[in-house]
Amino acid sequence: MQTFLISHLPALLVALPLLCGFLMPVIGRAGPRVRNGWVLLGGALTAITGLLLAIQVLRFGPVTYVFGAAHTTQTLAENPAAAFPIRIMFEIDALGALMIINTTLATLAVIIYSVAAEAKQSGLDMFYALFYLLIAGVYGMVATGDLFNFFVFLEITSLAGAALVAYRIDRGVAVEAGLKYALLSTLAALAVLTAIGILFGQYNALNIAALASRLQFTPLDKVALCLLIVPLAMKCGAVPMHFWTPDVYTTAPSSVTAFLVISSQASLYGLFRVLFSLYGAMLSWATFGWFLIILGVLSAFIGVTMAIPQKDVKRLMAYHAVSQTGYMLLAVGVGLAVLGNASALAKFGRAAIAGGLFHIINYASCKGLLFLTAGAIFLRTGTRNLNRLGALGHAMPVTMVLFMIAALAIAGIPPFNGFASKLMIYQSVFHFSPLLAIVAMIVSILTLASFVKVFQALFMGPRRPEFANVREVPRPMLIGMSVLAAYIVIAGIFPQFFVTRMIAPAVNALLDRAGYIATILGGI
Amino acid sequence: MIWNVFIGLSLLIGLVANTLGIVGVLRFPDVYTQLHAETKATTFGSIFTSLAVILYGISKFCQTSDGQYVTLILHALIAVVVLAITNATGAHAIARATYRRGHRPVKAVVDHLEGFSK
Amino acid sequence: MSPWMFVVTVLAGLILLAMVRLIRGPTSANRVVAMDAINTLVVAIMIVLSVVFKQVIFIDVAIVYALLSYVGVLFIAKYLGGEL
Amino acid sequence: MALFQTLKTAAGVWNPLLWLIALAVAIGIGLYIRSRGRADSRQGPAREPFISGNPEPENAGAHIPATNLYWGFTEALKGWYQKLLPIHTGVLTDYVAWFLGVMALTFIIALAG
Amino acid sequence: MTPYLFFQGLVLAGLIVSGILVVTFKDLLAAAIASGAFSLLLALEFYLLQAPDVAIAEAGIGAGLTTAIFIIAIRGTKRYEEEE
Amino acid sequence: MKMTKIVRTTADAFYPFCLVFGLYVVTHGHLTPGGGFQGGAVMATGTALLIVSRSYREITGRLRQTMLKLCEAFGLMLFLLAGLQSLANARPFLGNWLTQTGGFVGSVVSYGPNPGSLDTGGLVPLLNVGVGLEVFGGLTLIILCMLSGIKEDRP
Amino acid sequence: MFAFIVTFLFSGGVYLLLTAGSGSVLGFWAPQELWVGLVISLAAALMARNYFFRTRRRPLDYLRRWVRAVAYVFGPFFAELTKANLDVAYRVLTGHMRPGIVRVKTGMKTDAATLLMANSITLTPGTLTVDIDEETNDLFIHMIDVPEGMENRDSIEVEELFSLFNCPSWVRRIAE
Amino acid sequence: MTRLFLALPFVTVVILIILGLGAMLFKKNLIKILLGLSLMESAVNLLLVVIGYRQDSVAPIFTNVPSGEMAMPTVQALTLTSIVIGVATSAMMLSFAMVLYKRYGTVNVLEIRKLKH
Amino acid sequence: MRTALFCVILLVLAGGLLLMATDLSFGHPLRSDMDDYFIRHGQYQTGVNNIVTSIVFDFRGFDTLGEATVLFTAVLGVGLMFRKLHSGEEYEND
Repeated sequence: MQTFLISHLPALLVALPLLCGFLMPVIGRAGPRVRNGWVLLGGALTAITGLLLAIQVLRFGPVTYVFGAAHTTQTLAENPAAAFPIRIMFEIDALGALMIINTTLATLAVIIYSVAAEAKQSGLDMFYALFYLLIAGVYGMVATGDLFNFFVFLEITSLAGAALVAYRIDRGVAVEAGLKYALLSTLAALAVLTAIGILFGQYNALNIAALASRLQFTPLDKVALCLLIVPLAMKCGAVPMHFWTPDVYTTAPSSVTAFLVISSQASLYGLFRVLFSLYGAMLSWATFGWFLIILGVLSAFIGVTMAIPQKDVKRLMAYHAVSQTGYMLLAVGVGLAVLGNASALAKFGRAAIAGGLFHIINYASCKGLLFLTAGAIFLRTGTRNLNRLGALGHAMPVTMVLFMIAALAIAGIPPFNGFASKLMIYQSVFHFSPLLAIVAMIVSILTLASFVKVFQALFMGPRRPEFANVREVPRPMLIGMSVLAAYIVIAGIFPQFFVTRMIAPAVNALLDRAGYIATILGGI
Repeated sequence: MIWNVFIGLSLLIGLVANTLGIVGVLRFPDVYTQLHAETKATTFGSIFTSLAVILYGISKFCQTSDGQYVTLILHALIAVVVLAITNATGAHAIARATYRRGHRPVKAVVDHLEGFSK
Repeated sequence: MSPWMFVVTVLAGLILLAMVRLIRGPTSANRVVAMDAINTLVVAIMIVLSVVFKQVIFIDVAIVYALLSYVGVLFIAKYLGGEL
Repeated sequence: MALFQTLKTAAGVWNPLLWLIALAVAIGIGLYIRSRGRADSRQGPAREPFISGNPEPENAGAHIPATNLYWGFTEALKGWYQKLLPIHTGVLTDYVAWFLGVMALTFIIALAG
Repeated sequence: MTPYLFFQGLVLAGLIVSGILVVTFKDLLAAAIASGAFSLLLALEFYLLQAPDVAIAEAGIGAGLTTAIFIIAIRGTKRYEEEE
Repeated sequence: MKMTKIVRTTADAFYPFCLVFGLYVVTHGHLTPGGGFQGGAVMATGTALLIVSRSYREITGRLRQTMLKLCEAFGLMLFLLAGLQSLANARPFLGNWLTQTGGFVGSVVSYGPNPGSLDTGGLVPLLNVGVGLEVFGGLTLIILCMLSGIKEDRP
Repeated sequence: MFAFIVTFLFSGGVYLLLTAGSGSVLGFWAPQELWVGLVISLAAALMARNYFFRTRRRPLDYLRRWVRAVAYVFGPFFAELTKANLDVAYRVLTGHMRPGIVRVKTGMKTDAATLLMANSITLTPGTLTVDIDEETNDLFIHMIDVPEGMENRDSIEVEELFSLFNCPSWVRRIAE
Repeated sequence: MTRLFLALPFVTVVILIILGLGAMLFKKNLIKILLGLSLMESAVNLLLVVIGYRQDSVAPIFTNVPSGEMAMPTVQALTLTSIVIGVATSAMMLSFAMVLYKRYGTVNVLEIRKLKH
Repeated sequence: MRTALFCVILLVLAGGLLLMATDLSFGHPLRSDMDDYFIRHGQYQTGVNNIVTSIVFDFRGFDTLGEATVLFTAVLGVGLMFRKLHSGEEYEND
């Protein structure tokens, strides 16, 4: 039984959330208690599956899973020399495991949080069903090894995300944001589909590894590359295309916003996958490395400067999300730019990528916690306007502490996890180009400055009469937030543990294109 | 051979009727008269081109007695029946909608529907 | 060129002619008429083409086509009549 | 113990535990210095805040709105913000146009380079 | 040039024309009608390309239901695209 | 508002035809062009005919959204559970554990053109039915919901 | 219950038409097609029974009417359709027309008869059904060429529209 | 001439994609933008099917098929998926537009901008 | 100015995409090993005559599950849009 379950974990990873989501409209008719129980049960099962799978990958190496084949031979042509996968495969290497852990963490926190936070709203069974579909979509995106399947999961993620963003239909602002998100996502997905068509027409394969092994880098492949990376960069909110991010993150319910961060990071994962695993050796590294670096620096700087004058707390945080995505793009771009230079790669490139990947999971937890605290405040006070808020520290001390932890972590203050990853990024980027490192540090300082402003506006000051009956939020919400806070503190105090166990294998997996191909083409 | 003559004849009739129908759609002045041309002529033409296919199926079935030609005949028949009914009803729906929208027939000599309103 | 193919080509030419009405049609109702005509012609083309391709199963497409475009026409008519 | 290892970055090391210990020591020293002070130093009129001779405002009035907090900063960078804010129009077409523009630029970069 | 290619050229020309109509019509209802005609021709094109499955799907979903959904949406909003 | 008697009667007459034809397309998905999506779309068109020929109030009295939701969820669960069932039959997720077994839908097919037989394909007809139900319920629900959106402001 | 059976029979008939030629049982059908057809017809009948059939009639009568309908479609109706096309050809080539909308008293009693009548009128020479009076089942038809003198009358009888055969009586015998 | 007709499918695809993009860039009405989007979706579907066509081939269905080379089936399967996804996205965005019209009273994108800066 | 910029963008995109017309040839796919495998073995392996269906539901059945999920998502989204709000259910969005 155990081996049975273990060997089918990749399938269950997507099937379980889908099962929860499909049954939700039916179970929702049985009453809110049953529904909440089902939501929590599904969340727990999903999280356990994800963690088990990630641990298995990190301990025993990459996992592949072929959907629908009776024997592995059925996945290949009869000629072993020209073997190629014809079915959909999941290929989860250490990078995928990192993303799965990231998603699992957010799933746990957000599910527990949302059961209490969204309790009084209408259409909740549809809300939770969409939530589970969103989770399944993100899991599928990070686990799949098939390009078209990636497109399908991208669509699931964007559609479910857009529907959840538009959840608060009473004023129309949320619907506006949802429409913008859905339209841009559809456009992006269409571009990805065109790229898939072009690649398929030339190489007649859909598996990423098979495509990578056949790639010739003709002019048409360059077009396909552009059609793949620009939409994915847009979906993760890189700067000249970041406009949807603040709109969407502001208006969505806070638990959804915390998970949308994860879904945009899944796009980031896809971007890295395309650049490193699919194209890898074919690229002119400097060009595309600098492409990422410029996107990253622009994101970091413009994001943070746009954040400072904001007066809506979630919008401010959303601009910070853009800014922090810039760090990851910057760090991985530095790694990509020195990919052909072995000594530079060993000296600082690898560390830069490690910093970028470590920042993914750190940033997801910090930003998720920030959005969750903003949601808690919004739940109690009914406003997000910083000018009207204030003096909540008296009534909501736990929320204040959690907010402080997250804000300090994302600003890169020791001993929280944001400092560890940012330190790695600064030092390795400094070797590449000191100017970039200085920009990164300025951005960090400005981040701290704006969070000081938020902290002051939210929690400081004498008691105010309009918030006289504000209380601490219900316990499930606090528990959900504490999950993320616990990770922030632990990863801040023991960063090396995470780096050696999770990040270093992920970096190896990202850089080892031949290994990625051999996992599928050579191993069978 | 005799089958081929019939098939050719049906195709010819179908083509002529379709062409007349489309020319009518282009030439006639208002919606109602265009609908006359469209409904009658193109339906008639399509029925005859399909009749050619049915005749072809029958001739082939007589030669080979293969089951697939039965399918060909019956499915073509069903398609034609569906087409005829939907075309007639669709034309009615369009005409009624046009009238309700306020477009009156051009140069009408009589209009009994004028005062009749719902 | 077989007679079937000739018929099909002429019908395609007629579709382009009907498109003239689609472009010019002063009111939406005229355009619906043109769309209906195109629809009928396409069904005829599909039925004939299944002989050209010698594939019996293709006729199913024509049936679906005749059936489903009707719904579109009805919706447009209902909207035009101000009843939707 | 893998848990307590030092984080090696590209050019240096970082050990949060050492940092925490140092922090604790610093706090201890601070507390010690504080305990050495005189307990009665803030008696009398020195307790009153001095706001240019104005009387101290009431509780609610003491709250500084968030917009005013970095007024100086935004004022100094006025030129930058005047360029930056109009770009964020909120119009859907502009979002699409930026996306397609970046894509066109990337086409040129990729096909030329 | 085979008759097949010529015929296909006609259908593709129809596609392009109806595509242009979809974009240029100011009256949204007319644009939706043109979009329906576009779907019809696209289904014919799929049929020609030996993809009957796709042709059925396009005929059913594209020509029938998408037109219906667009009509409902136009009814739910407004019909004319205002001048800039 | 409802359309004329002529349209209504045609719609009533076509409704069972649409259902039968849709189900034909669904069940013959593995033999002829078509399959779950196309058949589901044809069936949904049948209900769309009913919807367009009648007034919104009358149609909501007859077509229950709950039933359509159940239909949709049932189709999806059929798909998912058929996939999970293959785990129990020592195949990976969505493995075709019924084909070529000689049983229920497992007749053996050899290579080459043939007239086709309904009892082949293994899991495929089952999945076709699941997807057909799902698409039927889903598309009908979409149209119904959107109609409810435009009827709200008009008593 | 009766409606259910009629719908079931209709669905089964359509299914059998669709799948004819698949095997050799009973001449044209494969055995499994029959089983599946049974299930499908049951399902379709279950869903459509309230729509397809609303009047009560004897089964044998029903069969006779279907035979008559087929005869009508291939006989009188087809002849009228041919004539209609000659008419349309004439109009298209000459452009001669004298349009108008007139009221036609049909006197049909059932919905099916009205439908059949309306479709016959639409597909026969020079006439097109525009609207219908829901109570009396009177049709308003658009005539492309109103005969002299007709515009002065209040309404006309349906028999005046058909010259070759007496279609209305056929329709009455089929569907009333 | 033959070369032109052979290139025509791809040229059509590109023209349709550009038309759709043009509608999204130059038009201000939301419904029109969505029409352009569905136009693009159709164009991409056409691209996929065109890629998989083989000259003088038959449909990839063995039931009652004449002998001959078959068109490539994978792209057709992908196109099926993409068509259903297209209708799903269109339906959702159109209902967004309807709700938006109800709240804002307009579908002009220049006026749907409560979220800015 | 704006219009000219948009036209340039569209032209560049069109130029890039028009490479398809020269590099891919209509009617003669560059490679087809995977599809040849499906055509040769699909019928036997799955027992399905329609190769497209065999790919949709067997070889790439997981995609189909995803696609059904997309439709389900859209239905839920449309349902969320037109749901009835509880009385007094309001969120401030300022």
